Amino acid sequence: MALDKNQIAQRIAKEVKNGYYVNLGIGIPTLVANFVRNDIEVEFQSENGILGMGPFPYEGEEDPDLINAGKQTITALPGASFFDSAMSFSMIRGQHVDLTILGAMEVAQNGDIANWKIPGKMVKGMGGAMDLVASAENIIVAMMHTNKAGESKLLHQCTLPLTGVQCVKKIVTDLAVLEIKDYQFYLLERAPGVTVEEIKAATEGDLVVEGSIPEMQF
Amino acid sequence: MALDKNQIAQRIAKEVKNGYYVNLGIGIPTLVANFVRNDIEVEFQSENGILGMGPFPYEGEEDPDLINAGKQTITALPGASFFDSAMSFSMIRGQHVDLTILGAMEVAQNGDIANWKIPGKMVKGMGGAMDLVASAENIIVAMMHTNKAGESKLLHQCTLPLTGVQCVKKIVTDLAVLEIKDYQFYLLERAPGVTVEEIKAATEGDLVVEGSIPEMQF
Amino acid sequence: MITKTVSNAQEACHGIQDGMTLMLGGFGLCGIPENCITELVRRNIKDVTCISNNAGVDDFGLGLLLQKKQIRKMVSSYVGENAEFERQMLSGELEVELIPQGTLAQRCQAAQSGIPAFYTPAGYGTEVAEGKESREFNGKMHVMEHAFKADFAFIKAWKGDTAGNLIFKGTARNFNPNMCGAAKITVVEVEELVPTGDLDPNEIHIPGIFVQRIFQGIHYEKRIEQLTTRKKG
Amino acid sequence: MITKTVSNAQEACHGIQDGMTLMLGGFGLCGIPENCITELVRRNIKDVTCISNNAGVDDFGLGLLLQKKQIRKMVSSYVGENAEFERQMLSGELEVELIPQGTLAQRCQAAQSGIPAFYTPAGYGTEVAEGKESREFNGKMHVMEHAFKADFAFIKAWKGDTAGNLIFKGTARNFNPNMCGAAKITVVEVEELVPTGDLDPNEIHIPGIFVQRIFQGIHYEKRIEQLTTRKKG
Repeated sequence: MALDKNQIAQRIAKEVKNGYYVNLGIGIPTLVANFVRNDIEVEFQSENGILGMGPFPYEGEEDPDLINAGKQTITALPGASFFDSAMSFSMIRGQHVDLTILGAMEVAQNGDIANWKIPGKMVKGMGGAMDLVASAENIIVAMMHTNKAGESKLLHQCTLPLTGVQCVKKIVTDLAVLEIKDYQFYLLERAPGVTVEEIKAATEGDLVVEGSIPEMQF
Repeated sequence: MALDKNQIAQRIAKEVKNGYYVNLGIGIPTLVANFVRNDIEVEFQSENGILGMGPFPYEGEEDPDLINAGKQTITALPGASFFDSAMSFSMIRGQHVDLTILGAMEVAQNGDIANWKIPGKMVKGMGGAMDLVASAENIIVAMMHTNKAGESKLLHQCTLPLTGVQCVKKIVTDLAVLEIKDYQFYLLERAPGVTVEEIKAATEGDLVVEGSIPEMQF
Repeated sequence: MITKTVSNAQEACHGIQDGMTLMLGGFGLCGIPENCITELVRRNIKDVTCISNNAGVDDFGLGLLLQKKQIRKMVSSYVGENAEFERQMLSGELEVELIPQGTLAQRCQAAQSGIPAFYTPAGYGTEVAEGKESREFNGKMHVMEHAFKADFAFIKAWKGDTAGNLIFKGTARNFNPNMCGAAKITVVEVEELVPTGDLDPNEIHIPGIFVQRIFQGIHYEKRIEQLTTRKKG
Repeated sequence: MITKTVSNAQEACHGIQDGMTLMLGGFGLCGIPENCITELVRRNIKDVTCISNNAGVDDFGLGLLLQKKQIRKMVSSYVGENAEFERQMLSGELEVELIPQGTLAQRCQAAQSGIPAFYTPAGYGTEVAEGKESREFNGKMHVMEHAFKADFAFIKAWKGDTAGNLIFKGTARNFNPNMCGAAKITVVEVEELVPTGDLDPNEIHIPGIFVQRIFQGIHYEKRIEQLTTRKKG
């Protein structure tokens, strides 16, 4: 069975280690916060200017001056800090953020990523994604393995305008956990009940399958 | 009569206009604050991180965490602000400071200034002076017309390592007020009782004297 | 102290002209200069270039200027919440320069700081680096980016004093401090204008030297773009 | 929150080695990391390069390391208050790189921010620009300067919490915030270490993400370099 978005988030949460500062992109990445073990110390950074982001506020307690990068009302945990945009990107560009989790429209087997523009159709903009992928040493892409038309999003080469070059190292999709190494996708884990053949069929880029591939553990 | 240091400062104080943010160097420039008219609004910036610098503290009220760039204990006026060194030089490099007053060992008739090093003898460093002279649009040099050996400090060309190139526009010495224009020193005012001939004799660089030169007014 | 107060948005916008380049603080609708935007609409200033992280929503924030077609060009990092924006852009009525958010912030900061250019890895190898110099530092490619040049910066702060000292609140801070002093004239509207001396000098986010005009704003709507809450218990 | 506390200067300096490059906050003797300097003397770390605006005085601050000849090279903007320093420099025992103060601050800030290089007009046409690239922007010449690379940054803050969030006091702030996160390991000593949650998130000067180790300092002398006062009345 392919994972749902919450299960993708749950699997990614296992990659979040004690002491990590984490930047979560919009969409599936945002859900990761719900699944992080609460016996480890982790802080979430949102690039609009908060470190120590907490959960959504209780009804009626929302503050228009307190939002995340997705423009959602949030709360600040004890020990949080607010700062300006330049300082926020000092954290990101200066590699002080330990883990970046973001969505993608396409990932290529050389680590290229595209997620900000479909020429002639959609131009929302890159937001902070270009800064994040250019600087982060530890990037996990969270996405569905194929697009709505059923086409693979793991490609030999990106077809959409790039967000960053040769930067993605790890991908968690609804079907698999994959690593990018030596310009290839390495299959690390299968979603429970999903076969290697199914993953191969859904992957346009070169997929390396070494030995038996375990099912994901949650 | 040549001016004393306080009189030089007093004459320079007349150049401080309403609404000016002013950076004062160590030495004579520091004295300028004592002579600024109190019916105009002026704020003093010290590059170690204060805007709205006040007078020395009363005895017993000094705070080791509150000093100026000359490492003297000072006070903060109501409306003052503290900031870090990078922001301080944002003010300076970004040309937000309206007037810079500093001392010099030598000034050349092209506006070059030297004030930080005597090779083999003295190497205190440039502190913030190189940033100040490179960025300030309005620089006044406060200095004695000649050095202790009686040699002119207003030269065809600086002999000491430069602090900045072609940046000085105005000079107030114990003998005269001068402007630098078209690579020459223009004599604007004489110290009371000092003759044009005396100023000529004390000036190594090209000195332009047009018409009758008035005595300074205080 | 040097007094920076003006009476209202109308006075604060004195001198603004068609074709100028404007910076506007805010992230989404959070921390935007509501009073100044209203005044820009009222004046019907045309053909402006707006440097702002986002473009508001259809009927609020910079969306109000877009509706009236006052904007010639937007320089932003993300414009996803605005249908009219997307329509004008795709039809070619509106010129748009999309740049990475960190680069946007740093180009403001560089303008404030008198740094004409700097290098960042953001965007290298992508279309935002096209036509820009690139260069290797520490084994990694970087793009040269320039300080912005703007005529007016419109800033929203929480508290300010008559000398122009500013304190921001929460994530309404965002680009606002970086844009102060990054344009020829910096105009600030505040929720609370206090007498000089009321703010602790140690808690000031932006010293008054970066501000030319400050006024007490009125009628803040502070619209929430995405209301997300959880239930108690 | 992520806990950054260590017990004392000894623990905070773990891993420091001969030959390393150290950043030290402070302006004159104001805002210097007294406890860490004492520990560096005690450990007798040798051949270090110190990036610090000043070099202390003969018997306090970095002057203590100079006395014991622990410093191989100083990178500073002003060193005028230290006779032993001048002696070692003129005799060639000590290597000294004097750079403009604003450039020093910005090179720290650039390191914190992941900006490998930037342009400044400071020093153009002088000996500090020798061997450096220069370039014209807006009709004015500028010098290219690089981000510092350092192993440890030693920071003095006023208040800090266990998550590493920092607040500085008065002009003891100076270079300290710009050096946080500008070295591989940032060590902070504070006058008052408080529990996480005690500092207002809006008043924090430096968020904990830029800090690796924080401890409660002891026995602050806070020596005044130039006591200047006026009489009452």
